[in-house]
Amino acid sequence: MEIRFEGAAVTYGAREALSPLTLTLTENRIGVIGLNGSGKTTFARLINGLTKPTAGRVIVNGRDTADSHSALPEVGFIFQQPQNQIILPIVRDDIAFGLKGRGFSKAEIEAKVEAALGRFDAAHLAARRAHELSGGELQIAALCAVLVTGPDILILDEPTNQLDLKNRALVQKIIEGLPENAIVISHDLELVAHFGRVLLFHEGRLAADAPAAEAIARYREIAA
Amino acid sequence: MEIRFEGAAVTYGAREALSPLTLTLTENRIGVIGLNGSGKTTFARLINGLTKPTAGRVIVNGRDTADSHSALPEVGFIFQQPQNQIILPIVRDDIAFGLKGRGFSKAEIEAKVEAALGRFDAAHLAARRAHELSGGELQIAALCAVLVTGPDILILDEPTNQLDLKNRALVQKIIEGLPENAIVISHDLELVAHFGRVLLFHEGRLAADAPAAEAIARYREIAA
Amino acid sequence: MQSLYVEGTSIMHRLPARSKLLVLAILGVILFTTRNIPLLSLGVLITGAVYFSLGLPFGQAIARLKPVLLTILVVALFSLAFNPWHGAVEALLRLTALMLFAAAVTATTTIGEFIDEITLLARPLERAGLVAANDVGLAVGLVVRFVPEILGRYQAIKEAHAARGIKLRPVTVLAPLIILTLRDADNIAAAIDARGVRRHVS
Amino acid sequence: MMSTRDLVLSALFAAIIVALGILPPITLGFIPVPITAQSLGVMMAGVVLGARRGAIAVLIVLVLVAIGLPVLSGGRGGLAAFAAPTTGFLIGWLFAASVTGYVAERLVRAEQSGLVQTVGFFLASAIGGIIVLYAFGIAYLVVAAGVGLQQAFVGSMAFVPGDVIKAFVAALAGRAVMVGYPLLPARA
Ligand SMILES: Nc1ncnc2c1ncn2[C@@H]1O[C@H](COP(=O)(O)OP(=O)(O)OP(=O)(O)O)[C@@H](O)[C@H]1O
Ligand SMILES: Nc1ncnc2c1ncn2[C@@H]1O[C@H](COP(=O)(O)OP(=O)(O)OP(=O)(O)O)[C@@H](O)[C@H]1O
Ligand SMILES: O=C(O)CCCC[C@@H]1SC[C@@H]2NC(=O)N[C@@H]21
Ligand SMILES: [Mg+2]
Ligand SMILES: [Mg+2]
Repeated sequence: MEIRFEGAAVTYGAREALSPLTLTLTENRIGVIGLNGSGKTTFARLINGLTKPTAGRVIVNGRDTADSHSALPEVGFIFQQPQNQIILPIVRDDIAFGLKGRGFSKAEIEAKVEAALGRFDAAHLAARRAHELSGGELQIAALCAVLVTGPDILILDEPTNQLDLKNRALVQKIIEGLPENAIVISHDLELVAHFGRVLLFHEGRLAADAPAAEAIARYREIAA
Repeated sequence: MEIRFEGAAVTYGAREALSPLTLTLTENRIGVIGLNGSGKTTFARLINGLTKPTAGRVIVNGRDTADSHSALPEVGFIFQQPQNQIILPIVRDDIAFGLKGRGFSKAEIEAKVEAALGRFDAAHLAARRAHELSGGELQIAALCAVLVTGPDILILDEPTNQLDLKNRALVQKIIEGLPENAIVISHDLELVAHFGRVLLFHEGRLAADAPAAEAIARYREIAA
Repeated sequence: MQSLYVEGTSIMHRLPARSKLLVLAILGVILFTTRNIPLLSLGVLITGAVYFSLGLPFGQAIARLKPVLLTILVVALFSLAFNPWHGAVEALLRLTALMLFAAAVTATTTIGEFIDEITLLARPLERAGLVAANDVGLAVGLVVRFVPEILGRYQAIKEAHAARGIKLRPVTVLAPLIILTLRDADNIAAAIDARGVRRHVS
Repeated sequence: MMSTRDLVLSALFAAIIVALGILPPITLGFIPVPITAQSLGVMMAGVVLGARRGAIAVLIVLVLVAIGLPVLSGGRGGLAAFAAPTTGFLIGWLFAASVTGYVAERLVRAEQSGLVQTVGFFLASAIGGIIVLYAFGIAYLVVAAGVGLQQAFVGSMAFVPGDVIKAFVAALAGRAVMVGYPLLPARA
């Protein structure tokens, strides 16, 4: 993967959510940290094209995100509130939904859904109602629904929210095992503590771009 | 305060959310920890009478919670999702709302609202729209709305969810400073790490009732 | 919807909500019982003067009225097509005056005040054993509070479609929207009970 | 007395009906009543909440209209809405939600197949949201607004295609909610 920010910025009315940013991301694991409202989610949305920059450009694998009307298919996104991301009521149907209209046969779709759930030993979730799942199960369902479409890059916005120690560990293990490129946004600093590259945002600006230990130390200073 | 569980249990259909529990709580600070779905929220809802035990009794300050149709006025509750707890759009109106119909004059209500906000140096929030508040501000607004009615016991269900380091520290400081009795449910173990008494739930049963260090150690074993 | 209130200190702002609602109701009756065009024109002039003196920037004041004005125009045009011309003029003036005053009332009354008035108005119904007056106020407050929330949720669901490359269709938007709303309702109901807002009722 | 949960359910569904008013009304030249997405919300209230809570949801919307809040499509509201050519339809919403809910409660059961449930919800929406609703709307146009019976009836037929689509959408949404959040068994 190659993500290039070329002076990309986002302003909402008079408020600058993200100041002009220039950087290139190629690492397989990237962490993003910062205070509430510092611009983390805005940054992530620029990468998959959900938000278009109001100045500058964002180039993902050679393509300008502004050229596409919708979000980029090669970037999967797990939202800060995964319950908002589930569209169909039953887990299996929801995972299959992203594959509809792409020329797959019914059998192919079923096989892909099964494979996606299988990656996380989660076949037992297939027939469950999405809204009854526990927090950890919900994260897994959301992950399957995104991974089944075969994205190159995965963005996870606070994936351990509301999870207990056990589910947290599970999600952490899953993230570590993903062959896909992953960008992880989190207030849960342990989750990114081993990453070679962590971006710290502060008031819409990049305040650190460094190995985890350094970025986290800087974050603690800011938060103090 | 004195909260007595006398063989209190909760079953939903065939599923036992809380197995018969007998214990007495009198400490000023009590922590509650455990895996997702272990029964923490169910336990808390028994205390303020939102959920009635399907067996046994829960006695709060000498009164059986089953004797009252609704929740107990002396127990305030900050929910896991505080945005759902704010009922009116403007913070000031929302705080005043809990006082309506209790025979206070308009001036008395205004004074009480101001005093509640004043406790947290949050007078500037009075005229703000609730849905525009940051996570930390939202917690404060929810706290004011509950404290204004003068509860004896305060229950906080995961109060540091989604908060950054700074807001987390703020909420922690606020909890520490509360003169009210407080029962704190949290996956964020640091929040209860100094409490003299921490309850650990596991699969609907009390798995530990001990000083924080011991209960947390036991929790880590269970989660491993 | 909640953005309709504008802070200010005009006479309308200082008037109690009750008087404003009362005038609005009386105005509605007068406007619909008269067919006198000069009188109706006077009504438009007065209500227009009230509305445009609230301290709202002119552009914004007009922008708020636009959708309603369009509907009124169409109603008048329809009336013109099938009735004598003065019927159309009457309809136009009548609806415009009412709209102007209603807009002035909503712009100067907070939701809290509305709820208090509604609760009071519902008292007789309560005495008749029909509803709890506080519930009426509470219901009104809940709607006003949650309309923006629902629109925000629609936005989130739309984005979830985009992020997964799925086409928006009414059912795939409405079903999750309703399910999430129902689930919130359970939490909100618990929060209301816990705060004792309906304690005196049950 | 109504449970807090039912009160909140009705209020939040009222909010959904109001939110549907964001879609602009389409006004036809030959009948002084607009096409609006809000009547879809009325059908869904009946299908999802049942007769009683569905009707209360609509009642809450009508209260909001009455106190002058701009909750009808195109930002309209106020007592004027109760003295307009559309008033019959507006009042009819109450009975539409109630009848839709009543029929849905009779026709649809949890153990039925998806197709049967969907058809049941469709029939409920069509009976409540079209037949009953139009009866109120047309009667008022004729009696109170002085529109000729034939003109009112023929004019109203312009709504039929849109309203059949709405009934279909309401049926699919109702079925999806039944699968994902079965509320009907818990009807109060
Ligand atoms: N659609 C929008 N309109 C206006 N302002 C917005 C919008 N989206 C975000 N903002 C503002 O932009 C800033 C950055 O928001 P962003 O969501 O990127 O923060 P964040 O770092 O993800 O915060 P958190 O940790 O709370 O999730 C905030 O001040 C926010 O209020
Ligand atoms: N209304 C209900 N109907 C059926 N089951 C329920 C209900 N409420 C809770 N449960 C079940 O009871 C068990 C305990 O739930 P509870 O909410 O108390 O867990 P918790 O410890 O608070 O979990 P978390 O950490 O995820 O908040 C869970 O298995 C849950 O699914
Ligand atoms: O907004 C209003 O003032 C009420 C409009 C009522 C419109 C009726 S509802 C049934 C029929 N189908 C439509 O699309 N419009 C009419
Ligand atoms: Mg964010
Ligand atoms: Mg819980």
